[in-house]
Amino acid sequence: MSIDKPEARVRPKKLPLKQRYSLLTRDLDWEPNYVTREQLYPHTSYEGIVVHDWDGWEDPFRLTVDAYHKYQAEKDKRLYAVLDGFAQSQGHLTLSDASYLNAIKLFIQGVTPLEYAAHRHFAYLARHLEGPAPRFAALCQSVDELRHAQTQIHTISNYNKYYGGFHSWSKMHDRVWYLSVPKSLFDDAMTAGPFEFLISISFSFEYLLTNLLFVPFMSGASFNGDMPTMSFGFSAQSDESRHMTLGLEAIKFLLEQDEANVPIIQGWIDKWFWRAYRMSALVAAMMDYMLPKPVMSWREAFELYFEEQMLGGLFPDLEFYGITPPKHVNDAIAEKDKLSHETYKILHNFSFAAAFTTQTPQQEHMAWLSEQYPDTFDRFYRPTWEKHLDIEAGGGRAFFQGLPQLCQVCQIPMGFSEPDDPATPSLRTSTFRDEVFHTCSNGCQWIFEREPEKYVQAWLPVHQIYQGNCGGPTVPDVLAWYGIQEGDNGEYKGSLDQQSWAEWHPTSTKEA
Amino acid sequence: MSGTLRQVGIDIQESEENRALIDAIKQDNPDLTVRHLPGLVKVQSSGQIVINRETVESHLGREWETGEFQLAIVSYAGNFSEWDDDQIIVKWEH
Amino acid sequence: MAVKALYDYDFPSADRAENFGDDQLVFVQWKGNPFFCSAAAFRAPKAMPFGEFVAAMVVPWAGSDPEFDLAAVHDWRLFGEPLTPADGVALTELGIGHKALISFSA
Amino acid sequence: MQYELRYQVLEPKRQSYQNVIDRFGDQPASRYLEATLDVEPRENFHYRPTWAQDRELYDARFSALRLTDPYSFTDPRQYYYTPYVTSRAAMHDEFGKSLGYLEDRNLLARLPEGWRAVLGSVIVPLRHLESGAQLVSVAGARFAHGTSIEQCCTYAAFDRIGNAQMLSRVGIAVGTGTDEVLVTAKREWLDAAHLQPLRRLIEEIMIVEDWAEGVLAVDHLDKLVYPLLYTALDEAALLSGAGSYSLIAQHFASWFTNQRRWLDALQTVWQADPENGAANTAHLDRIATTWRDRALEAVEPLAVVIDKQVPEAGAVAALEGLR
Repeated sequence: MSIDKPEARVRPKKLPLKQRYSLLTRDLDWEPNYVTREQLYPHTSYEGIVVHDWDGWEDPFRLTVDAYHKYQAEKDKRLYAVLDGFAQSQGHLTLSDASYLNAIKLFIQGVTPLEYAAHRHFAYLARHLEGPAPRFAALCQSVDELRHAQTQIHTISNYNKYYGGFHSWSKMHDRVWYLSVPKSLFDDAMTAGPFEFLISISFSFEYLLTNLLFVPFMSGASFNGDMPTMSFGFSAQSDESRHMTLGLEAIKFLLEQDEANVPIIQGWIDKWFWRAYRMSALVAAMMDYMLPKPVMSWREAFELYFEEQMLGGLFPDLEFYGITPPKHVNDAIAEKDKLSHETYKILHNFSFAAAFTTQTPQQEHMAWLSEQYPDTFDRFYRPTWEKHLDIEAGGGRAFFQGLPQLCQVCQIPMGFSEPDDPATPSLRTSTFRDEVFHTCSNGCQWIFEREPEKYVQAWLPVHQIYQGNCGGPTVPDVLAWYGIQEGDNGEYKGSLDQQSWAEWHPTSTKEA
Repeated sequence: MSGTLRQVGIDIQESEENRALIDAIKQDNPDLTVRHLPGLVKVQSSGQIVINRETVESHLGREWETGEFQLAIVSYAGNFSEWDDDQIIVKWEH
Repeated sequence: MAVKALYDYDFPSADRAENFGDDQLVFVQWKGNPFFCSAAAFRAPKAMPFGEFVAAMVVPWAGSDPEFDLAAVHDWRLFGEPLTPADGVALTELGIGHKALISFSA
Repeated sequence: MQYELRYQVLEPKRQSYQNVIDRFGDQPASRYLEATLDVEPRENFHYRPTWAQDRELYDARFSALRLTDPYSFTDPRQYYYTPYVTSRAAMHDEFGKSLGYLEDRNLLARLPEGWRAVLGSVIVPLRHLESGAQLVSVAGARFAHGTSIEQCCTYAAFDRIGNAQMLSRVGIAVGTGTDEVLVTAKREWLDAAHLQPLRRLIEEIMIVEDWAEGVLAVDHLDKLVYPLLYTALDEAALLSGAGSYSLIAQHFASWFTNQRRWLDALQTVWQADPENGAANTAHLDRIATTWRDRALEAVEPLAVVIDKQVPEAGAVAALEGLR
């Protein structure tokens, strides 16, 4: 083309957004013919999922790399301004109470490593999924998850300077008993094939339960004066809405591809709902017991974010594909009045071996709990807390003098009750290759029996201690191996954090 | 369940900037319920929620790209059935 | 259902009996007492007499509840079935094997 | 009152996380270090991967190149997420401005015929090469051992798709806002003789099991492609009335400079490793022997096409200088 008289400033035609996005993403892919598809994508066949047309994948966000960098840089600019301001003004002194930070300790030890794990394994999807569109969405999510891990590390870095329990989060995630709960969940997902990982994390975790897990956490942070955590949380959640979209698109795409996929996916939904729900027990305990100023009860959050939005909204949508609500969902519903109490009791019993502290709820807190849980709290849980208060009034503090029995699947101490009966512990046993395996619930037992070859491998912290693999035979040996430092563990009242807090707030009245 | 009027919802971070966005959503979705939680605003509606670029711009007093919605959103329940240069729609599909 | 994998997916149990040598794991539950969130786990010699097991392991654990009274302990059960313990008899001879769950009331 | 206390400096109980303190003593640490060191899990994995026999979820054996301590390597750019996206936001912003300038004046469509052909048949098809390189880098994001290394691979993977998108936008601009040039370029990527050695090479690199070997194989290719097309050709463009190409090429050249920083540093650390240094050096030599000549064979036909279209470009000679 040669132009004698150049027309200056011709506005070129503009491609429609959708077409332009497609050219910039999926059109980059090509059909290889110097190597085979099987050589290039060796991991997409063995799970039994059938995909006929990878191009059926839609990405409503249509985020290109330049837009990604622009928006994300802006988000981080805002976030780090909050972090810097908070640190410079010694903002930690304006928290509701130092005991609030126990929730954040649990967060960096238990959740931040999951963000990191998600980062690594979405990179696996970005390598191994065959379709260019889901690969790109997975790549974006991989980078986002790295962001989440890092912004959390940076947010909490400031608290780490002044309070215990934050300092060795990474090592602790690999070693400490209660952290094997989240770790084993992600290990389970990552060791599965790419499609199961996609359904477990993108759908069951990110779409089904993320709201329940994160939004109340962040509102709690806001309510207790923790602006940095609220800021990183909401900032991360803005990425999360893209991830939720990936999860929803993933499930619809796979269900639309082939009818043979439906029962496989139903099985994964059944498994992963329960797996993720069980882990959310830690969040339930945090919401109801660890926030000095509670913002919303577990029960209320469960009803709002899970029953109303997911069971009421999402599942009727999935019914179209022949998908039914998760197999053990009624057990979860039946537990909503019990979960937080039973879980916090576990943490309270065992915080001598944890990198956070616990305390028995005081009367005012119990009044709130009985208001939130009129059917269960006074009848089943208050008497035990009263007993603890009596012991403490006499100068004692009762911990569990030993180690607990753990669930083979979720790895939480077996402290849950039968769905319909708070007075009876829920204990299930299965036998596989002449060995007994204990599980805490119908859901965990079902998961075990579905894939016993997988769960027999579990690194159960209690059993590992007894095998001599955790630093030595005594509690101090194990705590040293965990990386727990003086003042990290035990009872909050009288702890180093509480002493520092009192010293930094000399006129504030001390809670008994 | 056959109802097309199931609830959809969007959680938006509470901030000066987002106030105009929320006002725009209110204007375009008359049935909207708005709930304030610490740090965030939860909007819910039966059937669907529509966000129009033009309405947001009129409340914001400047140009606004629908992509910027990603800076505001915390979470949602529903499905992005439409997200183009002019409009975002959240609703259930089936 | 076997685990779907790219190879024959078969691994030994992490807690198989042989990993504990002459010992084994035993779980003990105090029924009806919510003061303890869960059953306790112990590592005990297979040949340990039941009475010694109770005295050396169960009592120090259960005793952290001020209401514990050894004399009141009754209704021993093994996996929910009635168990008639005899202080001098080894755990395994009572049928209490690796990872057995026993319970009592008090 | 706590009021006064807020104006008093509280003595921190520790300056950083314990793992950082263990390495450098109790002193304030950079955000890069806190966000990078020892983040990857090390032990007590619960289950074995269903997709890899005899491997743990994180395992040094995913590559033959190993470090005694993975954190003996740190990124000289000190990129954690925020500086990374901030730097790339600026890069894409500048690229967008350059491209916008060219688009507004329709300058790419009005390049001399030969240069237009070079763009359409050599430069724009490389968006597929970048896409392939992305697949290779992202394997490192998953399988590299140690956060400091995988983090670099992660950003490199994202950069690659960014580069592919920049090239695609160039293609759209050359096609005056249409997809015509992209369509032709893709057809050539699939069929044209001068691109087949390159496509064969990247496809074969994409299936290399050892993630590090894959990344290095791409690097042997990059070390020819980038200096040739975005530096040597840039100069030729300036001298032969194709300044518009120079405006584009500069962004790719500066990206390559940035990419070299971590990759060169990593190779130095691999070779210097106290335990694995000798074995690493032998592996690096073998990798170079395997892939360098093939890279040259794959790039030569591009240089020939360039010289045919723009005889004054001197691409073949420039490539000769790069061997």
